[in-house]
Amino acid sequence: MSLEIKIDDRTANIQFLERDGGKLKIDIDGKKYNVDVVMVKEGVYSIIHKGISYNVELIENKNSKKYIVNTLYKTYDIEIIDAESKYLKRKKQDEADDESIISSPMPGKIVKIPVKAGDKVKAGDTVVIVSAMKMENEYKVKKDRIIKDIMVKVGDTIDEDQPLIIIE
Amino acid sequence: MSLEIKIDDRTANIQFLERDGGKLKIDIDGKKYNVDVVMVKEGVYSIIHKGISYNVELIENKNSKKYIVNTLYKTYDIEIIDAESKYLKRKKQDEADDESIISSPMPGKIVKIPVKAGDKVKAGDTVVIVSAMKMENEYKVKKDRIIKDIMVKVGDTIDEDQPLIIIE
Amino acid sequence: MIKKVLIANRGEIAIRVMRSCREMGIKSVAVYSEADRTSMHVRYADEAYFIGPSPSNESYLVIDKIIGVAKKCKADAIHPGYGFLSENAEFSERCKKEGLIFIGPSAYAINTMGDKLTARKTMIAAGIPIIPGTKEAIKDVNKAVEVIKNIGLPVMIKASSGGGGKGMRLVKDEKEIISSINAAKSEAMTSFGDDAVYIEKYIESPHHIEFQILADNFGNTIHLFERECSVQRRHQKVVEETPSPLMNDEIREKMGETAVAAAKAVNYSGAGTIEFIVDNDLNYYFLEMNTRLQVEHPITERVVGVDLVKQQILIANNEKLKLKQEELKQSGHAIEFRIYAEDPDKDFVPSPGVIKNLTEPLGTGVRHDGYIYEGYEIPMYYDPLISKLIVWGKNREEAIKRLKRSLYEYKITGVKTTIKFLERILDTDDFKSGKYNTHFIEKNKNVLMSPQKSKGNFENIAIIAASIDYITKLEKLQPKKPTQNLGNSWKDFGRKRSILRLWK
Amino acid sequence: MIKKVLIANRGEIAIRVMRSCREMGIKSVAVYSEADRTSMHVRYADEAYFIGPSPSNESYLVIDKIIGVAKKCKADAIHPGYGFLSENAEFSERCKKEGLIFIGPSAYAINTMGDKLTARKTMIAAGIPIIPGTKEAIKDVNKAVEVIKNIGLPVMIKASSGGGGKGMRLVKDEKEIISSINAAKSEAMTSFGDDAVYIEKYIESPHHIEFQILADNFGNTIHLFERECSVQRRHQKVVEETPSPLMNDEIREKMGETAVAAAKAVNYSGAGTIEFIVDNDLNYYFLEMNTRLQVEHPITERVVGVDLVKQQILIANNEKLKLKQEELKQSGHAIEFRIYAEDPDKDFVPSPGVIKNLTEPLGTGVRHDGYIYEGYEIPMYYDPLISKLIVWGKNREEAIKRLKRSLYEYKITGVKTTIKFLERILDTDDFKSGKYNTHFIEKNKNVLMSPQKSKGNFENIAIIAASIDYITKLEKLQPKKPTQNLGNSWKDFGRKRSILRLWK
Repeated sequence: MSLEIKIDDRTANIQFLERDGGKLKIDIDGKKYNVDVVMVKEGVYSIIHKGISYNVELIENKNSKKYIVNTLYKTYDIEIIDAESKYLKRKKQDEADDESIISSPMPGKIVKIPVKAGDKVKAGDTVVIVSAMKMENEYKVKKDRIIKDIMVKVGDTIDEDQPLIIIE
Repeated sequence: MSLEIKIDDRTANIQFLERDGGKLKIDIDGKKYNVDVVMVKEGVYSIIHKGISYNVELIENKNSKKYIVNTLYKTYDIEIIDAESKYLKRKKQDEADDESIISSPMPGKIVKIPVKAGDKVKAGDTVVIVSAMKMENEYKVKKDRIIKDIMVKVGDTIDEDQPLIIIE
Repeated sequence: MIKKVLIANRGEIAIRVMRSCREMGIKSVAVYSEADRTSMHVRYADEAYFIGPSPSNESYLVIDKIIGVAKKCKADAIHPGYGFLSENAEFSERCKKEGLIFIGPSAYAINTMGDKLTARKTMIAAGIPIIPGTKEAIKDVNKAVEVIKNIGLPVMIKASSGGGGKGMRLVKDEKEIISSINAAKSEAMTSFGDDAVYIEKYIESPHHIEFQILADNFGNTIHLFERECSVQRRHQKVVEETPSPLMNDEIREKMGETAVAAAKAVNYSGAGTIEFIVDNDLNYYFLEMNTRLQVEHPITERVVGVDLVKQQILIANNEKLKLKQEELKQSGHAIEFRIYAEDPDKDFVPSPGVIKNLTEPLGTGVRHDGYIYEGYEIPMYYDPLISKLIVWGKNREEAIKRLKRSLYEYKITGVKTTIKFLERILDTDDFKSGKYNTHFIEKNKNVLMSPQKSKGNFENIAIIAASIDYITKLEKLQPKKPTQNLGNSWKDFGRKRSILRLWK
Repeated sequence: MIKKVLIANRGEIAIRVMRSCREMGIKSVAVYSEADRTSMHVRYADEAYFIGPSPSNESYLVIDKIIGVAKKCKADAIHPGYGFLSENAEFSERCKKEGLIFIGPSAYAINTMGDKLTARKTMIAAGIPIIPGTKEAIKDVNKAVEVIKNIGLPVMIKASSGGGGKGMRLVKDEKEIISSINAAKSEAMTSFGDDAVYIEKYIESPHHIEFQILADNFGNTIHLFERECSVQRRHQKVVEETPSPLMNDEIREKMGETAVAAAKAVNYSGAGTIEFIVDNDLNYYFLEMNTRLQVEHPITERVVGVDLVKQQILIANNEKLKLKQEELKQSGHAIEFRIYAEDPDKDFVPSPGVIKNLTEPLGTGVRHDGYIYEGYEIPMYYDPLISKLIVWGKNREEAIKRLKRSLYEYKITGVKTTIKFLERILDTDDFKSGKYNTHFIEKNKNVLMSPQKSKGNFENIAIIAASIDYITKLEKLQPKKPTQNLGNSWKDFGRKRSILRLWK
């Protein structure tokens, strides 16, 4: 069994060679690992490799093929790449050429929308201001654009990644 | 909507009168309760009743209609009684008249089985000794019985409620 | 005696106060906004009442609502915690009018200390040292030169309408005075349309050191020594410790006496904090007074051995202070780290969310004051402070090592936190040697802000964990081997003696 | 300096030791049995090695396996914790032979103190008071009368082959001596087929008080004051506190000196404990020495401010003690409660199982040394100790109130625990007043063992929680309203701002 994994900017090839209970032989980009893996609770793994005890905590992202992975020193963004995700990725990229969606990476409240549908905005212009945890975050456009649609109104409570403004 | 609930030795009749979000009006044995209920995490409820803040933690037993419920002062055994459980209860009682199963309420290891199939044992005789957490527990028969079958052997690791010995 | 206290706050401080109430046999009453129904302070309290929508100006800041609940539930007193209504003179006054005990100072003390200019005047009158300078605009340049010579160089020329570093000039040399004033004036005019500038002594290596005060209603005022709070990011304290590595016994005693005098100058009652700016030569100047419990009060509690919240309640109950200045002493060393739900790799953007896994630091010398729990969602409406990690050591060195150990143990998934950032503070030479001032974070920015380097095998270990999780879930979705159990549910966990068998 | 320590233990004590190692910059190595793969000590350690099947006599007690791992991973030293191999002279000797540092005393000290008769003789030789009596069988009744008169009444006549109270006679009156000896002899003959009896001074109101000792390899021996351990159930300590409510400064100093002398009598090195029996008149007698770290060591750490594990490691590293007897003092009051996974309502039957929800006590003055986590399964193979709750207060009264508060916030579901039983101890007059001895639990049995009464509405609140949980799950199983979300998953929780909507 093999997998392709995107970790930050690197893409790694994983091959599962042997399995015996929690003891695994795995090949990562040609390097072989003999590890003892156990899920101690939901989302928390204990991994022993060459006697070293590692703790790894992971959170599945909305898309079940994306993970945020915490290790002792660093947090990684990991994506499992299989045929389906390759297809979706291509599809999404095609769409991105036609229209863009402005959204907030965290839940919050709409404080201000200084534009309206049909407006022509310049690169760097703020199109929406979202407040979260006592801080206000301004979302700007990177290029000259036209506001196609505004999906929210001032005062709305929004989820993370919820489409706020569609630009052309 | 109404329910019958067995709590320790008491059987209570529950009626759900009104529902508005987490705010409920419930009738328990004729007494009305206006409560604000929220599940703060799996198995943990916060209940506010007349301003008093209660914390209740519960664990579903194997049978999904049985609960162990922890409140501040006491732990309760609760069973939800519906048509299905009433039927099962009757059926189990019928079977219990024919044969009995000796089992341990906690996981452990079989230390000794001082009887064999076919033995006639007297009330109070020990039929199996199970060790768990450095302690040995002797399981005895309450009446004069005949050992019908022994399902385990010395040294076996057992689960809770696993049938160990069948008696007649 | 006070029998029931309403805590007009949320988060860790609400629980902190409730803990002391519980130890005193006092009932605690929580109030909560819509976003806080599942918050720990609601679960911890004896009673809990809803006070409105999530934004604090519709709930925690609405005096009428708080007073209404207090009267309805027959509370004797209100503890405001810190933030929210804690330094609101109107609230203090209103409580008094309604026959409720406000656990804090009088409106007079809050007002006097709350207004910078009034505070400055009151302190001058009481003989408390303040940062030398003129608060009035300079009109006559020659007179300015004279003032500056009196204050002593270096000084800072600041625009009266100023901000953001515009219209500011640092003067180190006598020869530069006139040219600097003119330059500042001209820049101030351009920037703010107003050329008024004033003079303030420039503190080259400023330390932020504060003294904890307790005062009863009978004129007894004591201090519980200092807290060093110079590690600040955007004027927000990040680390606090006591004793201050800068201090010696002589200056400690002197500053303590000054702090007591400052509190007495406003007839202070309750727990309060006198903040000083201290330079490397141990010259100190009154900065402001916080007329409430501080976030960082636990380090004082640990080193002096006094429960400050209990003292607040006893004072509010009109009891005389039993603590005597001469009996108090500092024992060992305590450091507090504030843990925020912020992403240090992304300019500290707040990171609200659901806590998935939580492992709190424990063991000898560790106190952890938090309010989150596994499954709790940190709401987006309030301060992103998750918890305060307070460690004690026999000396500063042991405290630092213990802090490092505690941060190692402290694991949170689901939100980003400042834990990694704090670990990097502990690795700087400036912090380890105790030789730091308020420029610390700016000075060490490169080290503190650099993203963590991956060490050894961690990247591949992360890959292993994610791929195994993925494959395990994939196999669960394909019920081709229905008897094969992947051990994910509680029950299966138990059956398998906690060893997860990924494959047969 | 020691760079890597193997901890030959599990549970809370393994983590306790690793914490100090981490603070000292020493790598820690865990060993684990089959049942312990998911145990916290394996996760906490820098390295972890498997040593065999779950039963401890096939893993944690197998000297060869432990030594094998230590050599393989190149550990410098082994810390045995308490229990398991901690008082095994052979293990201490074996480490020495293999060139490994055993963090504990020499085989000589362990052997001498481990054998009751040898210990007794050694202590007599060193002038340490022991419980007066004869360990030899009485042959001549007249001589026995003489011996008893020497010891002083009351005495206990005990069968040499005895046990379980058979062949025992308490003698309070001189006139009863001969008849009691004869009665005891006759009963001993009937019960054990051996009429040999011996005499021991009867301590009417016995207190179990122990002194903490630290000794280096250079003859420096100090004590860190006492621990009161009289609250025992079946000779198992349940509660420990320091200072002892029974003690005064004079007797404390005297006993401390005796404890130091006792340790010196066996050339002791490392941390150890001298246990005494003390009567109400403060007469004290050597009982035994524990040649290892005690379960209850944290209360001493808290009140004296010394990390005992660090001291153990420094001593093992052949360093001189830096602590001076005259500089040590007790500050405040600390109490430890041991929390077991046992069901106090069912005669303390062990209760292994999976921890479902866990809320640990935190806040000022609270230390919690445990090893469990949500999702962890407590295995059935080992001691059911879950954790130790250690609280500190400025005085005994504050410590007791803080303990009560801590027990209130300590919540575990999934296993039965002794928390409720411990709460009842705090409610007894004997404990509150500090006037208790080793008969405490027996004396207060009725109160301590009575099942908790339900108060107020709790029963109906429990009913409400269970019925709502049941109905919510029922509705989830019936997909008639597919758009209706019951908010059980993490994501939905977030969406709904943490408010569970049970029905529309």
